[in-house]
Amino acid sequence: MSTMTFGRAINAGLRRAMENDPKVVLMGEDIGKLGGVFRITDGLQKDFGSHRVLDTPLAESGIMGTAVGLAYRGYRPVVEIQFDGFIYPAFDQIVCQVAKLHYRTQGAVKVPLTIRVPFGGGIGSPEHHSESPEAYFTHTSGLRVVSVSNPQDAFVMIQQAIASDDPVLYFEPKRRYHVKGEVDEGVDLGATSMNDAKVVTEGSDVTLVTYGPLVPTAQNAAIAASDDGISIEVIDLRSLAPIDFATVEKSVRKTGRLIITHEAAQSGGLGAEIAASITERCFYHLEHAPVRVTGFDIPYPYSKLEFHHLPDLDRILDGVDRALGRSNSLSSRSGLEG
Amino acid sequence: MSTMTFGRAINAGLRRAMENDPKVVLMGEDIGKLGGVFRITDGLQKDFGSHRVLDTPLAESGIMGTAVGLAYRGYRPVVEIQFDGFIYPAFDQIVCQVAKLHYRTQGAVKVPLTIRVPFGGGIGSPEHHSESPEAYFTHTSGLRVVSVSNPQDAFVMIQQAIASDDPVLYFEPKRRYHVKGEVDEGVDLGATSMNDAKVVTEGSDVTLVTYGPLVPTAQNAAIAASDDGISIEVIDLRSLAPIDFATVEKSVRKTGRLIITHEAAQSGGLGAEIAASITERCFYHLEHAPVRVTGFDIPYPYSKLEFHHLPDLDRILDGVDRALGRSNSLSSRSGLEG
Amino acid sequence: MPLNNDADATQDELVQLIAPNGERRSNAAYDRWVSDVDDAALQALYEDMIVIRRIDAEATALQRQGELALWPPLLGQEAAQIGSGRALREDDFVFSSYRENGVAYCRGVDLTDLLRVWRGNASAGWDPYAINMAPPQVIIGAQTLHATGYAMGVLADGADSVAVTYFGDGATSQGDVNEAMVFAASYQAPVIFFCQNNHWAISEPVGLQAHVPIAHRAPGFGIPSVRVDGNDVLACLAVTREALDRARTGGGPTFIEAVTYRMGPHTTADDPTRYRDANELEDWAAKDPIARLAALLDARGLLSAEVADSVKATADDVAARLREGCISMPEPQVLDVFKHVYSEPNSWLDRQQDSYEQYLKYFDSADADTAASNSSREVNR
Amino acid sequence: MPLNNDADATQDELVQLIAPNGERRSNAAYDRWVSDVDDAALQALYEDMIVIRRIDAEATALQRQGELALWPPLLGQEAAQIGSGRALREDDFVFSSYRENGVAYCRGVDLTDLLRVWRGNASAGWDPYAINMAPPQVIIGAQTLHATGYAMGVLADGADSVAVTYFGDGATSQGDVNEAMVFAASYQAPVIFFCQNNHWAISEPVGLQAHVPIAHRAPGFGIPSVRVDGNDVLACLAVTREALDRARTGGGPTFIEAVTYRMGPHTTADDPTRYRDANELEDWAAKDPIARLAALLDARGLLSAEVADSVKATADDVAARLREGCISMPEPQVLDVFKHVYSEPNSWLDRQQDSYEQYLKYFDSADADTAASNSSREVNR
Ligand SMILES: Cc1ncc(C[n+]2csc(CCOP(=O)(O)OP(=O)(O)O)c2C)c(N)n1
Ligand SMILES: Cc1ncc(C[n+]2csc(CCOP(=O)(O)OP(=O)(O)O)c2C)c(N)n1
Ligand SMILES: [Mg+2]
Ligand SMILES: [Mg+2]
Repeated sequence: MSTMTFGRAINAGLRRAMENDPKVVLMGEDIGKLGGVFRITDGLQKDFGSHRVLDTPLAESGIMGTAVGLAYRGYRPVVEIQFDGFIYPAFDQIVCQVAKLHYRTQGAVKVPLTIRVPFGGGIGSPEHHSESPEAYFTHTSGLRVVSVSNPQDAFVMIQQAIASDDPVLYFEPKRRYHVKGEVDEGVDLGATSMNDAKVVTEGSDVTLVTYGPLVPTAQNAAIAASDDGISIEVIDLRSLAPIDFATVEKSVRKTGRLIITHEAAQSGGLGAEIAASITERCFYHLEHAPVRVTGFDIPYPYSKLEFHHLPDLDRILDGVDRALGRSNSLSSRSGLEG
Repeated sequence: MSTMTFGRAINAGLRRAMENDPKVVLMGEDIGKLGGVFRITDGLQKDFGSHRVLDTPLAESGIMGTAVGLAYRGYRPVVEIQFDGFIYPAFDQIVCQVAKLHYRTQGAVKVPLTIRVPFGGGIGSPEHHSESPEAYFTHTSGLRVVSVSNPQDAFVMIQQAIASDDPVLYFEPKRRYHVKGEVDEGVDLGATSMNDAKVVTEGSDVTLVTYGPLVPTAQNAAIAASDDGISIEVIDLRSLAPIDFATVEKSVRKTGRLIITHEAAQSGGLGAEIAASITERCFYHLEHAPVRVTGFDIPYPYSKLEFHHLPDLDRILDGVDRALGRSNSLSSRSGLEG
Repeated sequence: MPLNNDADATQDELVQLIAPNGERRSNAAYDRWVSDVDDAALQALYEDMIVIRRIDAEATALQRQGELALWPPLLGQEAAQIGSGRALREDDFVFSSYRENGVAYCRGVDLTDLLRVWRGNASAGWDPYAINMAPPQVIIGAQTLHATGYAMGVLADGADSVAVTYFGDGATSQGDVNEAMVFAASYQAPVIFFCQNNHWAISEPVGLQAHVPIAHRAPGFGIPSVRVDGNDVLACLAVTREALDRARTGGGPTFIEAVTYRMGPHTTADDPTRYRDANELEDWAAKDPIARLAALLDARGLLSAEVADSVKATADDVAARLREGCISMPEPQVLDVFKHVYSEPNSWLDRQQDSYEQYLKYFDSADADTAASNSSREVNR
Repeated sequence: MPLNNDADATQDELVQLIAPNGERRSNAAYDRWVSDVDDAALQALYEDMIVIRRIDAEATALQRQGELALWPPLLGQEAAQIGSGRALREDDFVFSSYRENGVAYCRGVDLTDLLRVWRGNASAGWDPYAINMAPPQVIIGAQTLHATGYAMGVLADGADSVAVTYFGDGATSQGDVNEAMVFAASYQAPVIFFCQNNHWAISEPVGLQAHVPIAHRAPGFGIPSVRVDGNDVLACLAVTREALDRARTGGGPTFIEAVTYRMGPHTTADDPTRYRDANELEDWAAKDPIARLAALLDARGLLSAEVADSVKATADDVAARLREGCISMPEPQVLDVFKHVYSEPNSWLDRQQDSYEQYLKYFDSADADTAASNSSREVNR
């Protein structure tokens, strides 16, 4: 057990993966000498050499496409996308190649690619540096998508993602990089699966589902609500595609109420899929329609306004009140049932 | 009133828009002399000149990015993406520029772009020619997305899309291009809005929501079900972002049951958003969880198997049975409530 | 915004070893790369081209007869594909577009595998590792990056294999192709960019994509390039061998522009009479790649009736096997639709597959029960 | 896969009119483009560079003091930006990256507008049509296509304005920049590609992006190019004027590579000591763009104490106004967050805005009611 920051935990996980498998290579912009703009790859080029930690030309499609070629050749590339908003030039290679190659070749070609994406807002950055594009990828068949919320998971799941023979998008909540936590580096990687959701706070009145950067916020909401005598069960999804609906379903069968919170825009976001799937699975156990507390349907705003866009403790608690039929901001709204 | 094919109706709408506004220019691959691989722009270069109907180099990001530049200069570009699967190289320009420029510049720069996308399957084509990528765009704030299902709407809505000061993705169900219908070219464009959904078959037992290529299939399902004494109300969404939930809600308040069908993969598809939003809006009117009948979470398969992937009359009717609590394929499934 | 067509993208001098009339042209720089090509080898190249043209014709016929959904003919591009394809070593790896059936033939593809995609039975016709060739890439230009990445891997492995990527003149406009050149130059990857400039990208002439010869682009990225007569099989062999040698010996990437002509439609779904002149086709027919090698062989007395008959017999046999393989191709199984999306279990998809299996079962039994009422339901399929 | 750095992307000869020591070099091809630049004009260029360097320093200080969230310094690139920026006509249109604050200054930007983005008060600091310059583009290279499209529109309008796009050395690796050259060449659009090769893309040296001089790339697309000393304001003015003239008279696009150096960090968030040599910085300090113009002016007796004082006073005044504008910038309104996503009503977003307004109201009143219990809720914000 040692205490380390979130960012350091990913670094340690990458290092471990590189030690264990010489086919693991890292690629990205500024990840070598600089160690990445967030220093996640700090020291790795120095220790493993520039043939395993590649500073690439400034071209995301090029990075992704050459990573596919390296996969053809038996490598396990780990690609860093510098910021969420810079993944789109690689979208074609991800959707048409990374996601489909295994299916296309009936399993002959594996694409064990890991795509690391620092994502989410709250760090006071300009445009394109604070986005939450995960829903584009969870809707893309052939990809796996995970998001981590604490140093221990970060350490373990980066290794599980790299070990997976399927391509994995690994979303890192950049505003939590400096959060510290205990990390057990001796843990058995096979003891857990990155596919499983985790109940991080137990509760009985309402199920609050989230992932990545909002997990601590949700946990704080549970603490705050307990002052009001409300017991919130918080689930950290960890895997966003596929989602471990069995765990969510089990919780909702118990609580009868569901809230989902994420930073991404509401319409077509992951919250919709969770609400729809859980409604399908346990409609008769639901006491209230699933409630979504999310970012608005707007481009990510300039930083002076970003905390209006981002769900926070108060908005989540208002959503909890809504799910529980308690007085809330929309109580008086006409035409709204919930 | 005249009878014309779906494809011809779009052509007529484009022609009308070009006649009415000299700033309307068409751009795309092979749209000039060839008239497009589907001949939708047939004859337009001949009649309006190569300065208004541009055969472009083979580069979708280039097409989209130069269209943005033309919009800066006051033009209204109408871009043809040759097939759904070729829109991804332009994804970055669409998501980061087309969608955000108006917001970025606080309204100073308008991007009245129309992006025409022949989409969907069922035509026996190889990979990348049969996809339904609409959910990527409906989740992208700043864009409007519509899909047309019949020649009259095709004629009217292409003009409304071009007239809109917002960027519009206009999804054309390519397997319906040859379907004929009555088109009133004298119709008043202002009399309808492309934002409104339309009840295309009235019914009372269950609401069936769809758009684009599956509208005729849904209407046929309603006919078939009526033989069994089941009354299906079919709604053609027309606008996919935003969705006219008021119309859907009204119907579901009446029927108490909702089915959504689309060709795109289920997880994260538009069906999830519709199920979640309608559940939020009229939870206590629902007799059953919304049912989704969609494509599978797979890359679009090779054509010999495509009709398994695509929802058809039978799968829709099975979904209807499920929503009505009648005997259906999943009746005996354990762990499933609905 | 009319197109400026002043500059001609086809002006430059070409490497040519066999003139259109069949004369052997000596070339100080390139003769040495084909000095080992003896009479038998020349005859073999001839047979290859005849066979692949025959495959192309047979596949086109199969499409016309409804046995294939689509076919992208390579008619006219035989020399470019056979010349380059025959230069490769088994451990080289090819990343091509959809039109390189001649290259696949050189790689030793099973004939039936050539047709799977176009019959709608598969998204990739062959196991890439079986013939060291990736499946046809539909997304224009995407494969050039895969080749470059593969070549970076070869370099890291300390091997001397080469990645070869094929693409068209139109593809050179795509960002990916240009990024591939950036990466290839950056890492000095052993990759060959083999561009078949067949003068058309569906209905768009090459002049729309490029105002100067395409081969001029690579040097700006730091990549040597060569422009070759793409209808001259010997010249294509020579320039490819030179590029392979450079790549194997640490010299990095090479760009080859093979100037040729797409004599057929873009695919069997295309109608080129809508956009191109019959005269142009005639001009190029005079430079036919097979005719010119035939003329050379003939002049050297290497095309006896016996030889011609033997070649024809081979082509007939190949065509017959191709047709037989096409027609007897087994139908895919319904549940294949769910296979290989993931290599590990996936709860979302597994549930969907399970539901669909139940649906199929239910439907079968319902069918049996109420055949009459169901028949109405099937009308719309 | 180690990087091959053999070829040097900075080898070529540069257009230079003022040597690093301040000597005026005559140049047969380019002198005529600056023959009208008299003493007063030279002094004005000097003042521009001093002012913009001062703006840069002041903004950097504002960032250090917490008044700005971030700032991308242009230190060292003053000549490239002022030289090219001063060549433009009012009706030309600029599409730049985030670093072209010197160009924005030439366009007549309101000083406060320079800072809005970096203070977090806006995503675009100015109305593009007010100064004919698009807002800073963050997506590397994307703006080059916008410029090309704009130029296609100029051509269609029969106008003689020119679109000018600025981007870095790193940007040249992006597909978009290459596609922009394809389109510009295809349509012979009146666009200037102005690449400031400042030797670094964050921590990556230019040799990683290009193995031969960047200016060599354009001719392969059919676009004439020129390599200019980017620290020579007069040379930058001259080559830009030539390119503008070509564009205005139907000659199509030009690519300019201005070889310069980023003397500061990538942004105020960057620490260049992690990746670059102090020596390199020293070498470039000796080629400082302002020092060399000062030397020239001095040699000609144009830099009297009076002139220097006046320039300094102007810079002081600009800096004071910049600071004042920054500090007194009004805070954005909460509901601005919903504005201008669409230009027409949108039922989804309108509903969300309505809910949020209700939430804010509710929360305000709840705050008043139960200030104590809510305080705990706000901890996490
Ligand atoms: C990204 C993408 N855009 C568009 C298409 C549609 N398309 C298929 S082939 C083709 C023309 C290709 O021309 P070229 O590169 O010259 O190759 P050729 O067909 O001549 O061999 C086009 C536009 C595609 N397959 N992929
Ligand atoms: C598409 C994209 N990828 C990555 C980034 C992150 N990024 C911002 S600036 C930069 C370096 C740009 O270098 P260069 O083009 O030389 O311009 P300079 O900063 O030197 O002016 C990078 C990688 C980005 N903004 N956009
Ligand atoms: Mg071609
Ligand atoms: Mg730079």
